[in-house]
Amino acid sequence: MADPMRIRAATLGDSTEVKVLMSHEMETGQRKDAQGQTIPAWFIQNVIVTWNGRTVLSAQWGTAVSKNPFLSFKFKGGAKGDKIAISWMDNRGDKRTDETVIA
Amino acid sequence: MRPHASLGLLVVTAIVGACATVMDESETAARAAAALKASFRPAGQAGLDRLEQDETQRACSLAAGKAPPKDVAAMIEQANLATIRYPADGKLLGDWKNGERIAQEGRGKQFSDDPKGPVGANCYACHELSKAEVSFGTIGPSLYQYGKLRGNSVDVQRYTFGKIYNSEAFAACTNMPRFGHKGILSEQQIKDVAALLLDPASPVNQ
Amino acid sequence: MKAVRAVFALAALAVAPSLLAQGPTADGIAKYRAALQDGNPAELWEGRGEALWKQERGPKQVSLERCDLGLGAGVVKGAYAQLPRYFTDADRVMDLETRLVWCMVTLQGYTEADAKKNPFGSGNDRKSDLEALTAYITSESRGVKMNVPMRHAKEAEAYRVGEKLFYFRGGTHDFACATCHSEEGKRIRLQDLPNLTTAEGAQKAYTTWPAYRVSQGELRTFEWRLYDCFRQQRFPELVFGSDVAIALTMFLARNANGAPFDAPAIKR
Amino acid sequence: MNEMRRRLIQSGGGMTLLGLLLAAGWLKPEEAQAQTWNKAAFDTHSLTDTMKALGGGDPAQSKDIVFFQTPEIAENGAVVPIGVTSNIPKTESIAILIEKNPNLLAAVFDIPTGTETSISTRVKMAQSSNVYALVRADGKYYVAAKDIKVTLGGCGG
Repeated sequence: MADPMRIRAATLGDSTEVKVLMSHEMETGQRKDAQGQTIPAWFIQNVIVTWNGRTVLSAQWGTAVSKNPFLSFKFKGGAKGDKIAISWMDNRGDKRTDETVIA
Repeated sequence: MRPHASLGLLVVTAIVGACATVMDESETAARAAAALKASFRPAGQAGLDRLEQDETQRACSLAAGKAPPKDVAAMIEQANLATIRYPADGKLLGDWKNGERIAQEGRGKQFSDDPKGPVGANCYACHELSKAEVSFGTIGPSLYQYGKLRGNSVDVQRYTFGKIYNSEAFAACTNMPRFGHKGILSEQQIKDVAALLLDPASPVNQ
Repeated sequence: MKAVRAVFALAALAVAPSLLAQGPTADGIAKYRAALQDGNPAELWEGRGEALWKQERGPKQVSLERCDLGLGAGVVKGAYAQLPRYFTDADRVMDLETRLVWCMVTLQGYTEADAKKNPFGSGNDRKSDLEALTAYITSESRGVKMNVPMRHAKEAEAYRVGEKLFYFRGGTHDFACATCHSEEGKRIRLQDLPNLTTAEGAQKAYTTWPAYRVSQGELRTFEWRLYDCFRQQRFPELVFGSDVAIALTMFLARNANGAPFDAPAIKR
Repeated sequence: MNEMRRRLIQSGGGMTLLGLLLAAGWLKPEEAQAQTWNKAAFDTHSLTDTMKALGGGDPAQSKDIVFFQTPEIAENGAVVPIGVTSNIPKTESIAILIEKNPNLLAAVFDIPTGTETSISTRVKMAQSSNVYALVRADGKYYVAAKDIKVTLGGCGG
């Protein structure tokens, strides 16, 4: 089970800034272990960010996104106390959803 | 090795003797030695013998980051100069291209390194050499245009080979490893690094 | 021999000044480091560590919340800024990691071997609880001024031994801590090296560990920093929580006194 | 997946419908995601192939795509911060491509109306390379490039 994400969401004027850190190996599939065996690719493929249930960003990722991914963006209309939910799913089908409220 | 054997004693009297708190100092040293013994375990190719200091290491540790007294420095240099073995074939320069690879290679002798894997000199960790490599350190002086500035005479070649072989022969308590004396690099590797520094075709001299 | 000496003298004079040491490369790296500050994955460790601290675990199924880190049972805030220190119950100077092991043994009932079996994690399959706990506890000293005590004789002794060890040369390469860390403004490759013999250098270095190492994708503690320095010094393996680790930590932490603690950080 | 869901997703084509379905609570986010990973594009190994797979065969160079918080030199290729802002009206998506990576495509961000057309993330770079930001706006494609140098780290770790 992956560790919880760390999500920050804060309003700045009329826009809300969302910053998230995710705990994930983001293994490229190009590396070899000590025995010379290729370590299989294991990475987040999809990310969806919703604000009170409405999608404000969706992303498709490849193996080149860094380990323990970071993502930041802004959207308009958010207000203090609104719910931000972020979900990811990786190529093994593991998934995780975490929520926060806008500060 | 006679010069080395007497070196330790001389240094102890020269440095420790000058301290006001001799008892305190020697007690601290004893505790530090005990701590070292109890705090490491052998791993990979690095055994506990690596904590056993030779006289040069002991003398330079006592100097505690400062230049050792002149007479001590002279003894250290003399003892180390005697260890340098110049190539039997008289050829002091090898292939600068191999030298560049050795200069870039940071692996070797760490407990995490494959004992059969490459052993480099990691020159770029501390020195600027070729202009093409912008990721270089500054613990040692820039060696860019090393040969261009000094020429390529036999004397320069001998000094260069010797400096790589045993740097303590020329500057007591230098930060630079003794690549030949401590068996880090082979004779051929030292020749190759010397060529990187001195070969007119080497990128170092462009 | 004379010729060799003469050449050496000449060589010393002819050292070319380094032009690339400053300028665009250094600027670029500074920008890179600045860009990393916004979003430090160390937070992921802090979160896990806080949960571990509060979780009832071990054979005795109790949390670590009654662990005394030096400021009284359960006090986390500011504790790291006053470590290492002498603990009467253990009759020993301890750094944070050693103290955590102590609490895991005495409070939670783990064996010492179990408590320290994975000090430095790697990847998802071998996450280190000690690193996570250290991330959490150190984060609770962010902004607190370093104030490592030297009241007890054993604290003073640890400091002196640490200083001695700092200058200890050994191994195949004759390296000591001092080889890389006793001059101003030096680098290995492009990595700036703090001069740990000055208060300013020790402060800058010590207050920015633990750190998330982007090169490894892992959070690393100060014990790891020492462990890996010795590896690169070509020494044998430093034992976790050993006297050398604690004495050197004491020497550096104490030298950092007066500066606000500012970690977990993010580094190359 | 049930037939109803399959038809809904196929008929709608893309994120707009998915967004609606998510908003309506019809699909949970993690269920919707599996449908939208562009394997063909992520598997490409050349710039032209990647652009083509993303639908942007021959994008126009644009000065309205700006990199921010993106260094010229990365001290470590494992983590290279990349920020991209598109000032092109009706920007719908931003993709990040790294020319000299084994697989060029790093990420695609679909940006619904109401979200600022600016994202910041971190990518791995195998070596020094051009990094491209490919923007789709009002169905058309635009591109901007930035050269990023990746240096060696310290003494091995």
